[in-house]
Amino acid sequence: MSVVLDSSTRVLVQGITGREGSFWTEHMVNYGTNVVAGATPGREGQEVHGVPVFHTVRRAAAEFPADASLLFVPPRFAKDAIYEALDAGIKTVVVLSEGIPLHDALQIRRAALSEGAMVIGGNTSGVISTGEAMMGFFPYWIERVYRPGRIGIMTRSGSLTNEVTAQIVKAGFGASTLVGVGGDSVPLTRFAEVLPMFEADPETDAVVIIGELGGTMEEEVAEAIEAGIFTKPLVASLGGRTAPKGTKMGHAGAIITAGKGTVEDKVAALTGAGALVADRPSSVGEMLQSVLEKVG
Amino acid sequence: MSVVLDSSTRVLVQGITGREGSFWTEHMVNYGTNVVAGATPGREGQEVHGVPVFHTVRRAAAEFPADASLLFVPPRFAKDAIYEALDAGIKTVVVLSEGIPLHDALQIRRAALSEGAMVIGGNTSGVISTGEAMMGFFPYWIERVYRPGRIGIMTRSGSLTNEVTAQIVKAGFGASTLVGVGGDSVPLTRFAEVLPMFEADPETDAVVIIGELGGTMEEEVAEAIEAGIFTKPLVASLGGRTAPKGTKMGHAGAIITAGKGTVEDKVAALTGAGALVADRPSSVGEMLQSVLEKVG
Amino acid sequence: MKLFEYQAKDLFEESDIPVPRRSLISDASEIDGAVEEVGFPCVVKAQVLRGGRGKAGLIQFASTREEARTKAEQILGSPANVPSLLVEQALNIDKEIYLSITADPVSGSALIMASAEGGVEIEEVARTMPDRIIMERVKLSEGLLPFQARNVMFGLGLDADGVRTGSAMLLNLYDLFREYDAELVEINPLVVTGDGALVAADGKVTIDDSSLHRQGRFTLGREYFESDVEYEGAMEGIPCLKFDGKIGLMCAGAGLTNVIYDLVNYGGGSVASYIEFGGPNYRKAVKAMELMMRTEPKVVLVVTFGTIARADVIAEGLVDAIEQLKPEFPVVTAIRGTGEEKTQELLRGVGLEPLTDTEEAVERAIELTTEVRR
Amino acid sequence: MKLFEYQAKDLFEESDIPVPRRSLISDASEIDGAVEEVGFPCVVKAQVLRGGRGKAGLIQFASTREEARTKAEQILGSPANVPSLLVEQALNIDKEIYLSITADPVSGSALIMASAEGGVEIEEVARTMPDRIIMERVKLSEGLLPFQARNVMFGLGLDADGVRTGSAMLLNLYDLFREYDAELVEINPLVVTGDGALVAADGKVTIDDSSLHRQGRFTLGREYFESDVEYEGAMEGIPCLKFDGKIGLMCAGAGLTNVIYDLVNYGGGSVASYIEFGGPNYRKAVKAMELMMRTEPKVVLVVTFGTIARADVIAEGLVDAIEQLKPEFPVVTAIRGTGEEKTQELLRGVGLEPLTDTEEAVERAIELTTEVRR
Repeated sequence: MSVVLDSSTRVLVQGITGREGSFWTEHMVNYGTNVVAGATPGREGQEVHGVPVFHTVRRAAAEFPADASLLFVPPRFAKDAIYEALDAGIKTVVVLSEGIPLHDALQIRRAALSEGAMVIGGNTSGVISTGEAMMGFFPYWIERVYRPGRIGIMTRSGSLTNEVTAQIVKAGFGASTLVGVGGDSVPLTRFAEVLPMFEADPETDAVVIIGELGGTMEEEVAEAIEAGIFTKPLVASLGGRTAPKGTKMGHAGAIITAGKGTVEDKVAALTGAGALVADRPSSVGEMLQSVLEKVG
Repeated sequence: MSVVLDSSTRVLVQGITGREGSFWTEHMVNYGTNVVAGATPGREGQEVHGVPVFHTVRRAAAEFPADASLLFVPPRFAKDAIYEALDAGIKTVVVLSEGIPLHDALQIRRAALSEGAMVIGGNTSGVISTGEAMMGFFPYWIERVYRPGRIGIMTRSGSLTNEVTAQIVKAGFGASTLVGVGGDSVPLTRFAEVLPMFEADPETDAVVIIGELGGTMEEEVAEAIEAGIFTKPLVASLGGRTAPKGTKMGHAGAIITAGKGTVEDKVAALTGAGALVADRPSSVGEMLQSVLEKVG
Repeated sequence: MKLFEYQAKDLFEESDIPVPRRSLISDASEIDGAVEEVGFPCVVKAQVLRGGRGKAGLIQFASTREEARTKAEQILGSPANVPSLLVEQALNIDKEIYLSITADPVSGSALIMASAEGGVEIEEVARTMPDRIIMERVKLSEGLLPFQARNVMFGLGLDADGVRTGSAMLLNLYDLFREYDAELVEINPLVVTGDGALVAADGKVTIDDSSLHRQGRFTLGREYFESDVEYEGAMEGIPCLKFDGKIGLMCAGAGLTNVIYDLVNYGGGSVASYIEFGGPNYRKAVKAMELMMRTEPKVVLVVTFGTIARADVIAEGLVDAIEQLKPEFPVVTAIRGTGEEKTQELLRGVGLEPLTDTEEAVERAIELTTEVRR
Repeated sequence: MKLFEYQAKDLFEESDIPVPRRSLISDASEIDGAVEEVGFPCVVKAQVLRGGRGKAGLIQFASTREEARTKAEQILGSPANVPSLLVEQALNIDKEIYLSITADPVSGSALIMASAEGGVEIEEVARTMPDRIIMERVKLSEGLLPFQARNVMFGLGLDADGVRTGSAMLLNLYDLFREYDAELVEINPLVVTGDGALVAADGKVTIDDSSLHRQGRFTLGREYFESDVEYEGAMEGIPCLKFDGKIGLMCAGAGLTNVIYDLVNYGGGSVASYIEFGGPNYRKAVKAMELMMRTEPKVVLVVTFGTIARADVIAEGLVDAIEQLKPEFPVVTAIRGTGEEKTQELLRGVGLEPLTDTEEAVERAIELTTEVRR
């Protein structure tokens, strides 16, 4: 069906009364997302598009237990809000904020690992299970990007995701779930941690990862394939082959540190593990066609 | 046979080269304890009574894996030393130091809980499985106190323990294992956490707890009995019935805070759960005789 | 180490926790300057460490200069040992909240307790309205997070503004708890004033004794103790307590001492004092006996059963002390542990009967107080 | 935010991390005072943020006043943009150690890396002698514990004294890492001097850009940037990079930009500059275009595929910018997302061809540079 969330997932929205929170809550509800409650300190008793608002996550969860929480909060408050969600026992958290302080991100990741929770983000559009539910901001109305289908997608990027997904759709496929792990140098959930969910999902035939230079997330995917943790076809679209070393092209994740994370490394690891690597978005569709014909 | 440690338990001694560390290491080795290595920064290459010394726990454990660590360190360094043992994967730690700072103790307890480790102490003589092995300082040569037997003993005290144990021996019994959880207000391991080990030990017929006013450890023992976690006979020796409220008679654990932990509360909880409560050491022996005759 | 109210409030003020205008005086002659600073109505509060000041008449309101002076003289002149007075602005009270941070030994965390039923002892609230106590546990490694502070403040029923200022205040109080290695920080009552401000009307801070090596700011002085002998004992590192009875206890360890204390009381005896004679103090017999003599017991009872503290070393010290100080009261001993044979010899050498049974020793001590009484 | 060496060393000194005697000058005329302070032999080091200073001749030794002056003039006068020089005591080097603290995104901890093979780049050590790198992970919630510092220092093969001073130094370095929200603190080399002291001979500190709101001490100035336009972009919150090629990229997001950069290079084109045109900047088209014009591209390529950034809003901004600023270079667009119909209308209104295929747009841009070249 989908991973991370589906139409039955009970979603809480933290920061629901803000401009963005309220705008996208309406879209999420319209899309079919089961938004059960919202939290904004001082706003208990209000409603946002029919969703009841509470002062705190704990008070919201007491009346409307939630499986997942979506955060619309400024980055400097992300840690507090995420800890609040974890404290209330919520095991799936999506944080969209760009600019979470690095040391906060390290602590959040550590806390999530020790709580056995999955915090997805920051600096992401979120997660969408096409045709079912979404947590985040996706222009789902653009059909040539958000067509339901059987390809699991994971991405570190925003605009590039639409670019690649449009190519996937053009090739005749669609997305089961698209997980934006985000473009920060400390993604709170890593590609390889989502991969087992796609492996277990009977409605996902193959996975596309949209990666780039920097970090080691793509190498970890290669390891997961080598270890037999992931066995479905996988296509990687990797940008940054020709990027000048040491420059930050936009966000923090895309920088090569300590000699790790060059695109060459990633390509070698992934192709070594049997994955296909596209050097441009338009190749992704063709590659999917080639592997899914083989499979099907 | 015994709980926490026996003659096969591989014991590391941190602070082994100090005066106390070296003195008691000799006694431990003589008693039959399997002391495999010691650690004192800067002393690698030395030996203490035949036990090789390493700079760090990690280096010691690399050559001589240990199951348990005993600490002879000043209280202000206890946290660092305990974390070092936990970091090396050691799951049983005994810390004797009196005067571990309260906030350090809270952090140690939390860390141990999250690592699934048992840190016993501080402010204790340690743990002795009579006739087998000991971690700590016990005058095991005093036979009218340290006779091997089938009674599990847990205590918050030092001198009082000898007083009570002498009564147990006088009544014809002996100890399987004696666990000194220590007299601090934050015992790093609590009575109720050791209890399941005594329950599972086929060589322990009954348990004696040596408690006192303050804290809620005795009440937790009563809860464990009520919950069916502990089913063997249990005798509690409790001091402090007539103690004037709010005074600290020696150590920090023995103070009544926030209306909890009066001896009356403890007596009510324990007798309510079916345990026997002695108001003086000499009654402990008689009570054991009464319950073990019934059982046997 | 318990701090005085005025010290707690100084710490609060430094930590941006609102406190009333106040002035500390140690003599009634300073009252005019104090009320000038503070204004009327004001409260005159004895700076003593024991509780129950209200009931004991050690907190008094005053509306005029004359009244303030009278009250100040009255409190300073009371039989209670009052080293100083805090003269404080009286608050316009709308609500009274209880707020504290202490250690939770079970979970290994700091425990915030709060209740909208402030102004009374938390034990009382715990007994009568346990569900009116809000608890929030804080992992020291993570620190208090703002959401937890909000949980507490919304739980107290404060409005959005109250939650904002209350949360900020609680975060500050937590920092103080951590910075000063506190065992307890307590504000009771935390007053919500008529215009919605939060003000700490009282303050308790207890610093963990095991952390004093890294808490240099406050040093124990005579004013922290009820008696000279307790103060001098503390200065020597010898815990010491003075009671009203007849038998002086020199015992090793809290556990054993509590039991002996019970046994004395069970047997109809009474305790004059307790001098810790175990742990690091077992070699300090002469000093301990000196302190003991100043508590004027009728009989002294020495009970030990040592591990590190060897029985013979203790006996040696005791014999030394008796020979040097020649106390007039009888000494009953039950000194057990390593070196018992030598112990018994040593004790017999100064004419003491070396008992080995604790209860027998307690009985003997009680008998002797009765004999002495006759 | 990368700090200059001299700033890093000031932080080290404040944190009790030993550093050489040193003096900062911005003009060769100040060299006499500097060497007076520092002594001989000394090192004259260009204060620039890019690496490879040694190879580029931007670090020079001097044994005399004359030599020092010559070297200073030489470095300040070099084509590299050198705003200042650090004149420093030359150390008596016994060993060179590598030591750094950075973030480990996988475990969510701080990562200490150390190697006895200091003085070279850690990437080099990682490639050739990976087992000579000591790693120690630190949970930020627990902080660096002394035993971990000792693990590192014993691992480096220091003697007991070296371990003591080295551990204390590492604990200080960790505090600095935390206090300044650092992405990286690095000492390479950490020199063990002939008499066994540890001295930080170089220093790198990078503050996390997302934490600058709580790190007020350092403010970005022109000297932190390679060009005026990058500096001005940063001041406007518009990331901006200048290269040597022909096509100016106005793209949304790092991911897409990296791909476009690749596609341009694949097709034989070259990039003149990159101006971020997504995220919070999609409404700043006029300013972005102004900056773009100063990077003197032959063609500008605008590629976006927005989520929050609506295509029509971007197009509106771009049209505005073109009308106001009337750039002379051709503009190629592939602006996709919400409001595409309106977008296309708007673009056609100013004579632009609204492409929707990225690769087509890239090809068109490359073609145009070729045409322009002819």
